[in-house]
Amino acid sequence: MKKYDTPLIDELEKGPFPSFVTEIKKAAKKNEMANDELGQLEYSFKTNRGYWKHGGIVGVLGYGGGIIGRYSELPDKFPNVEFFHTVRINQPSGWFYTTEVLREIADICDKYGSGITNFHGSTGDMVLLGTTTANLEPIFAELTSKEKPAHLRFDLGGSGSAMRTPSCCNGPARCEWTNYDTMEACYQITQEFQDELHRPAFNYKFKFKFAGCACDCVASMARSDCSVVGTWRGPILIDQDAIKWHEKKGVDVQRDIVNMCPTQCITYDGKAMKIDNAECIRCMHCISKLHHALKPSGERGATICIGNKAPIVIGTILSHVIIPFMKMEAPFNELKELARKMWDWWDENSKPRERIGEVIEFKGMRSFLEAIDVPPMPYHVKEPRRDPFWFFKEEDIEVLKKKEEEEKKTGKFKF
Amino acid sequence: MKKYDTPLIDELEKGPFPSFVTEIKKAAKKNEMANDELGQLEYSFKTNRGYWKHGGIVGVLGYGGGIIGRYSELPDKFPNVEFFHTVRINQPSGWFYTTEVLREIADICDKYGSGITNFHGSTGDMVLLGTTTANLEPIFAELTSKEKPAHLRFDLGGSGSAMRTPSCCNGPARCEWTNYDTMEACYQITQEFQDELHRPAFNYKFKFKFAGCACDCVASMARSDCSVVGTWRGPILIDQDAIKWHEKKGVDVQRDIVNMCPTQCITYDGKAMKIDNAECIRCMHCISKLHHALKPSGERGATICIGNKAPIVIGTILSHVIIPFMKMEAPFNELKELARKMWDWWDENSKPRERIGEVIEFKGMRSFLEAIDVPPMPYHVKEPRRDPFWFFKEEDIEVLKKKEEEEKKTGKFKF
Amino acid sequence: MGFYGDRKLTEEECKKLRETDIGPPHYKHFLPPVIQKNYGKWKDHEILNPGLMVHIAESGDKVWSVRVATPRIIATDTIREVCDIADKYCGGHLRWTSRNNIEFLVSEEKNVEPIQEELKKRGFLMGGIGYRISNMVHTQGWVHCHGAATDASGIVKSVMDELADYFTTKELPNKLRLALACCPNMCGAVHCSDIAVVAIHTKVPPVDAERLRKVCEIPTVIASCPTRAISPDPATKSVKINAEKCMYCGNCFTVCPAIDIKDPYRDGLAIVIGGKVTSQRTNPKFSRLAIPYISNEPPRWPKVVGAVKHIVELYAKHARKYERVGEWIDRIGWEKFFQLSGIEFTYQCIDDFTFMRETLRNTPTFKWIS
Amino acid sequence: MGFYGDRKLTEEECKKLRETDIGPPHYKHFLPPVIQKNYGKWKDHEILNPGLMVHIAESGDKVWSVRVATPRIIATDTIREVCDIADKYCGGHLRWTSRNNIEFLVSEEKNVEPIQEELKKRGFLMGGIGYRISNMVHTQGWVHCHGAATDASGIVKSVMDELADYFTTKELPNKLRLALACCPNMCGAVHCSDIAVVAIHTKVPPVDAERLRKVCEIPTVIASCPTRAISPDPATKSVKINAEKCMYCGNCFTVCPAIDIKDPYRDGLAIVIGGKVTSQRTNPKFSRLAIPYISNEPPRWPKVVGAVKHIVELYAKHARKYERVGEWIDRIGWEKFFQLSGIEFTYQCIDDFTFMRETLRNTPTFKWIS
Ligand code: SRM
Ligand code: SRM
Ligand code: SRM
Ligand code: SRM
Ligand code: SF4
Ligand code: SF4
Ligand code: SF4
Ligand code: SF4
Ligand code: SF4
Ligand code: SF4
Ligand code: SF4
Ligand code: SF4
Repeated sequence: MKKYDTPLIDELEKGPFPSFVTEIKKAAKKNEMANDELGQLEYSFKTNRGYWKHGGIVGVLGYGGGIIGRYSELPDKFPNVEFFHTVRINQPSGWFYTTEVLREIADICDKYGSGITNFHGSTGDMVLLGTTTANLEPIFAELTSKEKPAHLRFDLGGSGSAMRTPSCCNGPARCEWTNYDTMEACYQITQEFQDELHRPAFNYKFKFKFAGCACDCVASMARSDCSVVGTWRGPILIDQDAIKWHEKKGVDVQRDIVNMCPTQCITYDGKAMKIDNAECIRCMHCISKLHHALKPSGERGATICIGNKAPIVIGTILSHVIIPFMKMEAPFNELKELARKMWDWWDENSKPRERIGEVIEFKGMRSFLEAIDVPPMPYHVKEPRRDPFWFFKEEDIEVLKKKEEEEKKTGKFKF
Repeated sequence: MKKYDTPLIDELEKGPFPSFVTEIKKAAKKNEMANDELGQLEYSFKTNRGYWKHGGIVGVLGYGGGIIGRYSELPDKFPNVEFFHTVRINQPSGWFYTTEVLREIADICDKYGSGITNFHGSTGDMVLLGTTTANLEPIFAELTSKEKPAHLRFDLGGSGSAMRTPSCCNGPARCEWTNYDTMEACYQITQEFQDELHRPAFNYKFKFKFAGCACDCVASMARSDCSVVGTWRGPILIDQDAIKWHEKKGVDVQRDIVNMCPTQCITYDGKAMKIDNAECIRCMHCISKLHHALKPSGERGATICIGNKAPIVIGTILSHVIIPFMKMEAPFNELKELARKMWDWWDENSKPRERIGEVIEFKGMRSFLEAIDVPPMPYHVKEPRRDPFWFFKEEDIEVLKKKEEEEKKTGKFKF
Repeated sequence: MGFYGDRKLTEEECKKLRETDIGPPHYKHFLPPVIQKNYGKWKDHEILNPGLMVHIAESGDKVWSVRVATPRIIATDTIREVCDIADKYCGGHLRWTSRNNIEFLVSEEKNVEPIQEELKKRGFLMGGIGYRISNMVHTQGWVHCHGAATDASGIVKSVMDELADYFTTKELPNKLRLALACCPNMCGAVHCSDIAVVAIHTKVPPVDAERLRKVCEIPTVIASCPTRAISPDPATKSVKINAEKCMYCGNCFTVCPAIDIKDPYRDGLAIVIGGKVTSQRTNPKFSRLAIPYISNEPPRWPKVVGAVKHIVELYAKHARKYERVGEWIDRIGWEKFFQLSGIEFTYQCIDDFTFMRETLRNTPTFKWIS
Repeated sequence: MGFYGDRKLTEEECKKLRETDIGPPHYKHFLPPVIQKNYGKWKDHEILNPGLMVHIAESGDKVWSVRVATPRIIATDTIREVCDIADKYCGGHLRWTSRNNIEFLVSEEKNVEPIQEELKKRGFLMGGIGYRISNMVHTQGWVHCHGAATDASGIVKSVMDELADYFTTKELPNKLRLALACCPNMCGAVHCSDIAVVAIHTKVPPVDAERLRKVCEIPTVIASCPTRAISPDPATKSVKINAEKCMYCGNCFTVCPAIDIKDPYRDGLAIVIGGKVTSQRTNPKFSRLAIPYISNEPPRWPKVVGAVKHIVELYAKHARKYERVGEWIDRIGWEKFFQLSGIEFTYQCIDDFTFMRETLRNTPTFKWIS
């Protein structure tokens, strides 16, 4: 096997933080692809440029996604990465594994790929970095093989204009604050929409992320078209002794908690803490900083926010509150139904490469809300509009005028 | 003279607040125009519609503005308002008058007009509501007559795509908080740019408003393309006894002053108030609520903000900070020079009916700042840009790369 | 009688006497002596009553200002009446404020009581100073403007009658600024007022094709539309308007009289709230939409008046000292405001134009109101 | 060895064995017994050291999580190594976090110390839990993406080496989230991170007209440009790009390989700061531009590293407890930040695109810094 000398990237084996170069070298010891990847990478470092071509469409039978085609611009120099596709494998909810399945994945990667992986891709998938077109089918067969026990059978993740691999925070598996079963919701949505996931039929990508509370440990508000964020409807229960415990540990309750509450709804007289729950916006600050001393209570569920996307090309959009409160109980029919309605509307109203958040901006919130049967609510806005320009449907004015006639009769205005 | 019966608008003579209907009737007693105005107004109330035509271009010799042409849509019904133009008369700084000049204006209005006035128009002018085309020249001659003593001679205000009549708060004439001479600045800018005021040569209107401090009693930030707002550079002087005096009068210093300071830079221990002046943003809250107890000190001048406009058609724009601090000393050459530079840039870069604030949005702040020789400063933004898309000029990158070479030599980074 | 008495100038005289570009007279001519003397040297002011304040100079001199409301539209005889009063008590000195009130400038303490007496006797309304409601900034309306979707002075009169106590006596947490505009051009301060009324058109304007061909430039008309709703109509050699896209701003009408935006049945009024101009405490704020449509109901617009009063009273009851309307609502949250006020939240309140991205709610943190 | 050992499946076998749309296995298969038992019934957690936390269930049961950093790109042998460790101490149970760290899930207290010993011995870096810096979210870079304006993993390694103490030991006022994207597509969390590096192109991309005619659809290419910089070029029957309007976003390149956005000399890096995702205390915040350009300097990008470190240290020194970077800067004001940091304020920092109106300063109230 060709031996590249790699003075530049060798620099990246120094230092305390684990080195990806060391990892690629590990793989390169026994894998030609990994070895040429190493060579091309050194060449990129030397020339200050990447050398990968546009992804051509490659994939496995019956799927339109899950594979990102990659080809080297320098096949003569680095023949073993002429084809260097990535395989996206849909991770299990919360990225929990047993060593058994990890070894299975590792073996498949070695057998058919470069021996280099991404644990995990930013969307959440396990990513096998680098394989040939010829090996795609075998990889897929081994991943999904009917002969294997259920827990060893994996499927591909999403790519292209499809539903993308959903992901979730570890929620109920290892967190006291979750307001719904993020893990199960992520699993069921993934299963329900296998077709949308594997066969790109949308105008652009659509991502789900499930977070159990406003901490948003899976960055759902900033990285998914549909951000499902856990919340509750009920008072925060207070364990006054536990607060003392935190004070002993050095927490300055007044400065660090009371003063930092966004709605100033906490009071603390040094003896007892009080919370005006009607004013609380459930931001999680006090709860997380005084862990185990404060606990949400009452009805649990999630706020559904829609429309986030990365900045390109008209600037970042964060997800907008659409459903203030949805009970999130398996089998999550309400959410599934919402998804279908959203997608129908999106489909009808978008051009290729338009994310749903963009389309909501182009078409206006009303068109979207009407399509999903949601009435306008103050929850939908931080503040009402600022300009004197807005639309009326013919019937709107008639309704308003009828209302006014009623008022004339009753003598009381309904604003 | 025809007697209209006006049951509807008569309703507006009832009630405690002074009535414009009563005013119009007063004039109507002896003026045919006013009488027909009354009639047409009643008709508007009855039919729920206005009956004025688009302003045709009328004016006085040598001017392109100052008159708003008005014609009734119903000349047969209301012959005396077939022509009903408004004459905008440039008010004196701060709207200070002597009874002598007011009587002079009133007489002219009676003689040639409807006897109805607007004191004042929203831009600041004295407005004579209603006259004929034929009377425009005589009105102008009497207003400006060379035979009259200086203090009785008035000129027209602005209209159309011109510099509009500047206005100012009463500042030094009757306010302890002004940071520069708003009255004199308003006067001199008006005099300096008489040509720009009377002969529309811009692509759209341009308004100046002068406020002596951040209270902004003339709504400059929200109602002028060039908002000149007084400010200072120096500590706020504190008279501790005066603060006690306010406390006696019932001011809760902690709650109403300290807690409401936007930067939380005030402390009060019940004995002495302290202000961390480096953190003060000069919002005027504490100073105005504790009048005479607190006083700005040090260098005085103004912050120049540019670009405000009404919402139509792309939404309201408030003025943006352009010159953080300008010494405002007569004859205000710095401001005059700035105005000329701004207008040149605006002229070159705009289409008809584009306000300067819109053009800054279309062309970008850099183009504007470079044209007026102002370097970029953090003062210009509430926060830096959010998206990864921005422009570089060829030379920018070269400059940055040179800087980096320097750094290599010195071994110190200059970020 | 004025300089030329009631003699009308002849054309020749006009040519001879007129002079252009003289600008306004210098304000110094009009300042009372006490102000001339203490110009720029004021030390303090005291609000003695809602219609009276005194400014004290470093020299110890004082000037008293007595403020009275006006309807802004005033007859020449009323100007003469206030002049008589100013002559009697103010050495002929008075001024107008930026909100169209008159301020009588009294230099001698002995005149302070008498002038207030006389103003009361003559039926002038004193007030507007301090933390209360001052005069309502407004526009031309049916009295004089071509685009007016309502009458301005009529609504202002109706609203101010109802709120007169807040002008003459009642206190509020802070100043409360009212404004009205008779069309979306918004000639005034509506877009940054505590509570404002803006008249709106709500119907796609019909196009008089024949007239349009004659009096308007088609490219200009097309360019005038912010939402690109206007396109050439080959059929009529004029333009057509896409009803889906038109939001009735009236800008096409402004540039072309052949497009008729005015509609007696559909024109109406919206209530926008929470704006401010001053930079005290918080940045200037825009007025935001509370009620998208109320029918035009001359002569006294009862529902508009009721809506404004309702919000004023909520503010008086709930705001903290020195909070402006917008500061109060921003603190409690708009969802709370709609709950407190019982005002129906409509689709129109959700921005779908310039500020959409900024005004939609992009955080799961909000207060429960249902 | 895996299910099929090293035997490669034949085409026939593949057809026979493969099954589509099975989705991922159910997570229950992978949860350690203690989590299965206490699923959804957790009561509390304690952070015992920067690399170790324990979660306590209502039942009293506990699970310890030992967190180690990874470079995200890992070789299969490394996967096997962590598996060996998990088998030895965790009954074969482990997980990855949303920031690409590994968490060993220990159910038996007796294993807590030994696993940390062994991890240290094997040279794993434990940490990232609590109020400090965790792993840096990043993207593909030169390792695998076609559009990359820099290498992702290389910069991340260089930055994290410099900041390793903040991962393993040092405390900060709150979590500090770092991210990197190798082009403006921003595959990751750059747009809402405390401190992030984004690779940018800075040159108008040259068009290979001949190739474009062959491989790209001209209308799609034209439509792809957010600033309408692209227009048809009749001369070449291809397209031309208006240099005035192009801001190098690379979107045209994404839809058409004949447009070459990559430029070794001009591609560079920008530092954006003050973003956050969580809705704690304040709404999610966007990262905002601090430094618009730093040259690409493999293998260790010293200036990028220096810039990030400089800002981390300012934050550590000046922020209040629990303030995130953006909360701190928004409190003191951006003008103060630029003063404190000595970072040069450039034209590029002034938005001239989507958020211009929202981000310009429209109040005369600000702090003096000069
Ligand atoms: C692999 C991954 C980055 C990584 O290193 O982890 C990735 C890689 C690519 N992304 Fe991404 N994106 C990845 C997560 C993201 C995320 C983050 C997320 O999902 O949480 C975003 C921002 C969130 C969002 O979706 O807005 C993201 C926003 C984009 C965009 C901009 C899309 C937009 O509408 O703004 C593009 C451009 C495009 O789609 O043409 C893009 C395009 C691409 C392409 C396909 C570019 C291309 O055409 O070749 C990259 C393929 C690289 C390769 O060689 O595999 N990628 N991409 C991530 C997917 C792995 C996985 O499946 O887990
Ligand atoms: C393991 C993980 C979830 C997962 O399923 O993988 C997780 C786990 C926890 N997070 Fe998180 N967060 C995780 C990613 C996040 C993210 C997402 C991200 O970084 O991309 C965020 C949003 C960050 C942002 O706003 O930009 C996040 C914002 C928080 C916060 C809010 C911090 C704040 O005040 O701004 C808390 C509360 C706290 O720490 O006080 C929190 C608290 C926690 C707690 C204490 C919750 C609990 O009781 O178990 C967990 C351990 C604390 C820790 O790591 O310090 N977690 N947490 C993620 C670990 C990533 C890592 O390897 O470091
Ligand atoms: C008279 C006055 C309203 C009043 O009752 O006081 C007025 C009246 C008109 N305004 Fe205005 N504007 C008046 C102050 C304003 C203000 C307030 C201010 O200046 O402080 C504004 C908002 C601030 C601004 O300039 O942005 C204002 C924004 C407009 C606009 C929108 C301009 C824009 O760029 O947004 C128009 C539409 C136009 O220019 O075509 C407009 C157009 C008009 C026209 C000329 C409409 C027309 O084409 O006929 C009105 C003539 C009415 C008439 O019959 O005289 N008027 N106009 C004010 C001028 C009197 C004076 O000179 O003192
Ligand atoms: C006379 C006038 C200036 C003029 O040249 O005409 C004026 C005069 C004074 N203003 Fe003003 N303001 C005047 C219009 C304004 C405006 C403009 C407007 O309303 O369109 C504003 C901005 C309003 C807004 O933000 O929307 C204004 C915001 C203030 C403030 C800030 C109030 C606040 O805390 O938000 C103060 C300070 C205070 O009152 O505490 C102030 C304070 C004052 C003081 C006390 C200044 C002084 O020491 O003389 C003056 C008398 C107080 C009063 O009226 O209560 N003045 N003041 C204007 C009277 C209008 C009227 O007839 O009511
Ligand atoms: S998002 Fe909430 S529930 Fe999920 S892991 Fe983070 S803190 Fe726990
Ligand atoms: S959750 Fe947030 S809003 Fe609610 S009380 Fe705690 S800190 Fe305040
Ligand atoms: S703006 Fe300032 S200086 Fe001018 S009148 Fe108002 S308070 Fe006085
Ligand atoms: S002027 Fe404003 S910012 Fe300055 S101390 Fe007073 S209240 Fe605070
Ligand atoms: S607001 Fe509209 S209708 Fe009223 S005066 Fe101004 S332009 Fe005319
Ligand atoms: S009213 Fe406004 S939106 Fe409607 S067509 Fe005319 S310009 Fe366009
Ligand atoms: S950020 Fe750009 S270059 Fe990097 S992986 Fe994503 S698309 Fe590729
Ligand atoms: S790089 Fe972006 S801005 Fe430049 S031409 Fe291509 S798409 Fe347009």
